[in-house]
Amino acid sequence: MTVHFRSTTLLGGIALAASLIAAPAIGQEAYRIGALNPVTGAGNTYGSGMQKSIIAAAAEVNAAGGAAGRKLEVLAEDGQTSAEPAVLAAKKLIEVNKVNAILGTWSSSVSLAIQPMTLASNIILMHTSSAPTLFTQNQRNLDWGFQSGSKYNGRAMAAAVKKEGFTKPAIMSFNNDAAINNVGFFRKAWEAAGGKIVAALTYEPKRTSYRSELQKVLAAKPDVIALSGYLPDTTIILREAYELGATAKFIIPDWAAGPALLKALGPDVSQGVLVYGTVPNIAGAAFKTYSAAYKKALNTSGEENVFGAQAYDMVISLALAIEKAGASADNVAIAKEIRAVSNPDGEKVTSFAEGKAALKAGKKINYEGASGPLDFDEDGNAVADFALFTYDKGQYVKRYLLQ
Amino acid sequence: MLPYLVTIAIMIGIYGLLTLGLNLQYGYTGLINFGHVAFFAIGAYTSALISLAGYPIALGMAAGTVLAFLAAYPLGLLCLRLRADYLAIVTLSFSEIIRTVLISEEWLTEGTQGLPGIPKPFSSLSQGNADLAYLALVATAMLVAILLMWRLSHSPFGRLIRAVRDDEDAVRAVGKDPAQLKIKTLMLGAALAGLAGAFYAHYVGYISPDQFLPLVTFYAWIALIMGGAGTITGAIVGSSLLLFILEGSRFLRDVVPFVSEVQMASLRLAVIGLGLVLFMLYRPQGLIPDRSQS
Amino acid sequence: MTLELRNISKRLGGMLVLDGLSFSAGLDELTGIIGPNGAGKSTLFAVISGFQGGDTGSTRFDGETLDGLRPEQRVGKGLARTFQVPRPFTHLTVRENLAVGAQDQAGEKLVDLFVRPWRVRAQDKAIFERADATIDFLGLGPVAHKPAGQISGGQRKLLELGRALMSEPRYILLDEPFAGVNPVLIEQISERIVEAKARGVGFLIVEHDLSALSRLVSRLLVMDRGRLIADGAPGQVLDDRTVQEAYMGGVVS
Amino acid sequence: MTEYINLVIAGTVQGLVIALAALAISLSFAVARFPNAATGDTMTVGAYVAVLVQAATAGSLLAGSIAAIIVTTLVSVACYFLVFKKLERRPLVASLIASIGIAFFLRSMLTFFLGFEQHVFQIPISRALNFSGIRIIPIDLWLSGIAILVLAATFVLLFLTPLGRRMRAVAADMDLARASGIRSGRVMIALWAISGVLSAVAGIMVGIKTVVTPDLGWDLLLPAFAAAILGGIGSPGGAVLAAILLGVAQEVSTPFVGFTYKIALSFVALIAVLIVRPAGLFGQPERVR
Repeated sequence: MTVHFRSTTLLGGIALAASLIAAPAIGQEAYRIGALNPVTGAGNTYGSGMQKSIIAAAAEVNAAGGAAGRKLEVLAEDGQTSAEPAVLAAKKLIEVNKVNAILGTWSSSVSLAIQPMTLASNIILMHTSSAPTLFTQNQRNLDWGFQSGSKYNGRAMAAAVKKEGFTKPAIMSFNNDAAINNVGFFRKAWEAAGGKIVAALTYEPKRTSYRSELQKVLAAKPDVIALSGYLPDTTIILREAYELGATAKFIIPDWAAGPALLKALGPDVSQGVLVYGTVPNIAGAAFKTYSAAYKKALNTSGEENVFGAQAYDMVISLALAIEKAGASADNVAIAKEIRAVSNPDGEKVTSFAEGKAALKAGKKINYEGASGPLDFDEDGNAVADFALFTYDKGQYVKRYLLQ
Repeated sequence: MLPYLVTIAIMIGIYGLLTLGLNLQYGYTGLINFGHVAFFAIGAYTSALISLAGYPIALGMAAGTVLAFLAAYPLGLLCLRLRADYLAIVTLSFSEIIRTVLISEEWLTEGTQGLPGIPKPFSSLSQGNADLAYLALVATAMLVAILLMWRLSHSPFGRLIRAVRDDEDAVRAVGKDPAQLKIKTLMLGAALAGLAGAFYAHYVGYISPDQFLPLVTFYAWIALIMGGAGTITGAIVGSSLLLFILEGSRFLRDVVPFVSEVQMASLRLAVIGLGLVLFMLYRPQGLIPDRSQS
Repeated sequence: MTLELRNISKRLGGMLVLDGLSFSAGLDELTGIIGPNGAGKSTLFAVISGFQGGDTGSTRFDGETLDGLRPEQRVGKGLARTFQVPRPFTHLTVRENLAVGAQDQAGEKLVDLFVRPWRVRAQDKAIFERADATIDFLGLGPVAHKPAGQISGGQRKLLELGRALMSEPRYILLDEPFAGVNPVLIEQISERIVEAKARGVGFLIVEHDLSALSRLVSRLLVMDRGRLIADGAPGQVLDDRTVQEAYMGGVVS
Repeated sequence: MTEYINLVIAGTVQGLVIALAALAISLSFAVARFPNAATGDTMTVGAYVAVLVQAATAGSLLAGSIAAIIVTTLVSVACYFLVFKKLERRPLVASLIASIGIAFFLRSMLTFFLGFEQHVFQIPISRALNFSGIRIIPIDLWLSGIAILVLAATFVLLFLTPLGRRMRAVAADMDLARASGIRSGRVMIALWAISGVLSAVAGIMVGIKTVVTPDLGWDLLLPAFAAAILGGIGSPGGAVLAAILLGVAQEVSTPFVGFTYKIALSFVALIAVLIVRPAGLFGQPERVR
């Protein structure tokens, strides 16, 4: 069977190089990956980067001779961060392109909508969504969450708030599933430790001002506000809080922060805003490979896209699992190996080639990914390390790791 | 390929039902309803909630249709008092109110979290066959809707609808109440939208408030305008064309590699936008013209 | 058996268009109304037929009050009207136009349409038979299957009359049935009115064509500036000095 | 008490921002006789041009604004010549649908060339003036000042100049205006140009208050429509007043209805008012035949 790269994968030099290597492939049937990412819609900040990371990682795997001799073929689609187009796109990927796995669905609504389809077709789904139901419906372990779910976000937030010595936190949350769950788990963790939340509020996006929302929360005189939202609303809220003279600090997730926030707010307003997020293993080899590929494809730093690193890791862990399961393994058998190649008590590996060699040598491996150590919990959700960052004099600086 | 086409066909059927409903309201009666998605949402949520509570799917679908039918009544009362252009905005507002309710009333709708795991009919069949059976069901519903529309338009009721569209005051002068007629067509159109919503919920399997943005209403309008208002076939041709534009771009991108995914999304919207303008300018009657209006 | 108006007033844009108008007309008679332009004749029709509410006064039809009834409800009581400028349903054929005029159609009700289709079919057949009879009666045979938007002005006048007749009214308010109609057709319309009257339908007719009108009606009312200034047999009224002054002073039509 | 005063201030500022958009919509409503759904995306175009030109000219907001006004005026007039003029004699829904098409098209062009990333105006951010708890944000003062200035200029134009008189004549009755020698073509161009200018200013104000994204104007369309209709068609003053009333009502209602339902409040208010007054708060009822 001839393996060909689809035109979409030709974007970017890496892919081109990879296709040259891929051309003389022999023997095994290609393993087809659907990259279903939020290229447009609310997730557009990350979608393109995720897609290109997937393509780059697949090229890396193919350059190392494929997974168990199988070339990876990537078919890219735009899920539009919306359930209905995503369902149609997934249908196309599954039925027309006959993909074996769908990688990189971002929002919970998209993952929830396509999960029944992937489960019914025995297709592996790797996502960055946090809805709890995603994990409860995952009886056959075909689905893997690469973004530390709301539970971990909430705990990390609580740990940071405690460590910073705050005693009167308030909550502000964007009205969607992910954001509400994040602050919900924060509240749970905080209250379990005997703390008290002084005010909580869910706001609607797309307002021209959040002044009355802020007024309500500030009236409770919090010393810190746990704000769970996205970049545009976070920008406006932080600016207005500053203008209103709020003294409370803010703690926000990293997907609503980054250089774009700094650029929008400037050094004065951003000063002291706390950011929590999973730490990619920046010093690690996997991150360096990912970062270089990301830079090449998008001309910006891979550090700006937490989901890019996760998408990259999806491909590598999937490929390692295929490698371990063998060329003739079906998806259920492959999925079973995901945990085996990623979780502790194996030799630490940081790239596909390294892992492949170790597996060939008959060793147990533990893939340490670009996005984190990639240790999956009992639900199939990757547990990452969190760190606290802050803006200081116009610089984004890492403060310390969170436990 | 076939299962994908089946999915597309199902979506065409769902949008077709939605558009047929709008056709009855606008194409036949001239009501400018820009809140169609409200009834779609009511149908979807009602059916989903009832079947998630363990009742039969058929009961859910029937309830969704009936509730959408009834929900149109108060809106219908408003229609009678308002100018056409006001009505457009009021109905649009109505659909946003409904969406806000879906977001806020978490005890019922689970809010922004949405409703996952909505049961699919024919789950005992294999996935491919279940989809085929579903398509047959949607097609049957479509056929029934078409027959119903045909019966309506070729009846004294249809005659009266056309009379109302020509001259409301003259209708009143012969002792008929145009208001009652408008309410009825609004309710019937809403019922079709509700049924479409029910089909949608059970097919997609997951619904949340942000699937019921005004964009859905606009899609129905686009299908209606492109297909041709006032004709039964127009609604189906229009919704097929709509899906063709929305889905075709996926395949187009395989052929045009230099356009990025982001740009493709923009182009999709551009094609729809430009298409609407050009249709209005050069072919306002749509692809399938309504012969009685020429 | 009268149409009775008591103290009807109506102000439009600061102008008192109807000024305490009162009269009563027999339901089995032909009554004409004349008056210069702006006398308030069309407004009077609009008030009687319910298209506009009067500011004061009341209207009784065969002893029953019409006040508060919507136009369509008044038709149900047996009071039909036509429009000064004919308003046919232009996309419907002449035959269909007439069919719309028939009252209490089962086929216009959704439940009956689907639950009792046979009844709808039988009734619609009867309605079209009546429509065809009306077409014969009015001599509209040659255009029966044409869309009403394509027939001549005179034919539209006939169609208006026919559509009103289809509702089987006891009384019809005719607004300028002869305006813009050729003499032959005027004669024809007059004959039809007389024949309809013979079948028991009364008419209140607003008309500018005094000669045609005075040959037709048994009683003539004259309006000027929202008031009634004369009332009586046509010959007698037209000789009245106040009437002549009103016409001379106003715009002569 | 302070709480409510602050809410009123917040609502007034939001209302003023929407007021310009509502005024632009109300004007075209009155003269061109259809609700122009492209107004929102014209605003977005204005905001983008301004923010990009500002970035290119080392922070000159004035240069950005002028460029934005020129571009949106051209866009607006072009829409009239290429589309709406040709649909003048057709049912209003034709123009309405076409305006939705234009809205989609404008937005798709923005995202095609500029992507979806947010842009931000370079405006110094300063602390609010605090009058014993009543807080006034300086930038809000500026924005309000500009909004009032633009509104005043529009009113002067409409009610004190010959052009305004002609516009109002055309709005009242196009055929009558034509019959009395008013060149309605020129009036229409003026209308669309004014609507373009207003859109640009509205877009820039929203952009300064928030962030510039492709959905900026589209998201404001419905509130602006609500204000325009609530105010009554052909009543520009009514549109402005209604926008501010809605803004204030929305914010003051939050202690009672919460932060989600406050958004639906303006729609509920709209429907409630129309039930009582089908022509809007300040609109003239249409004469019935």
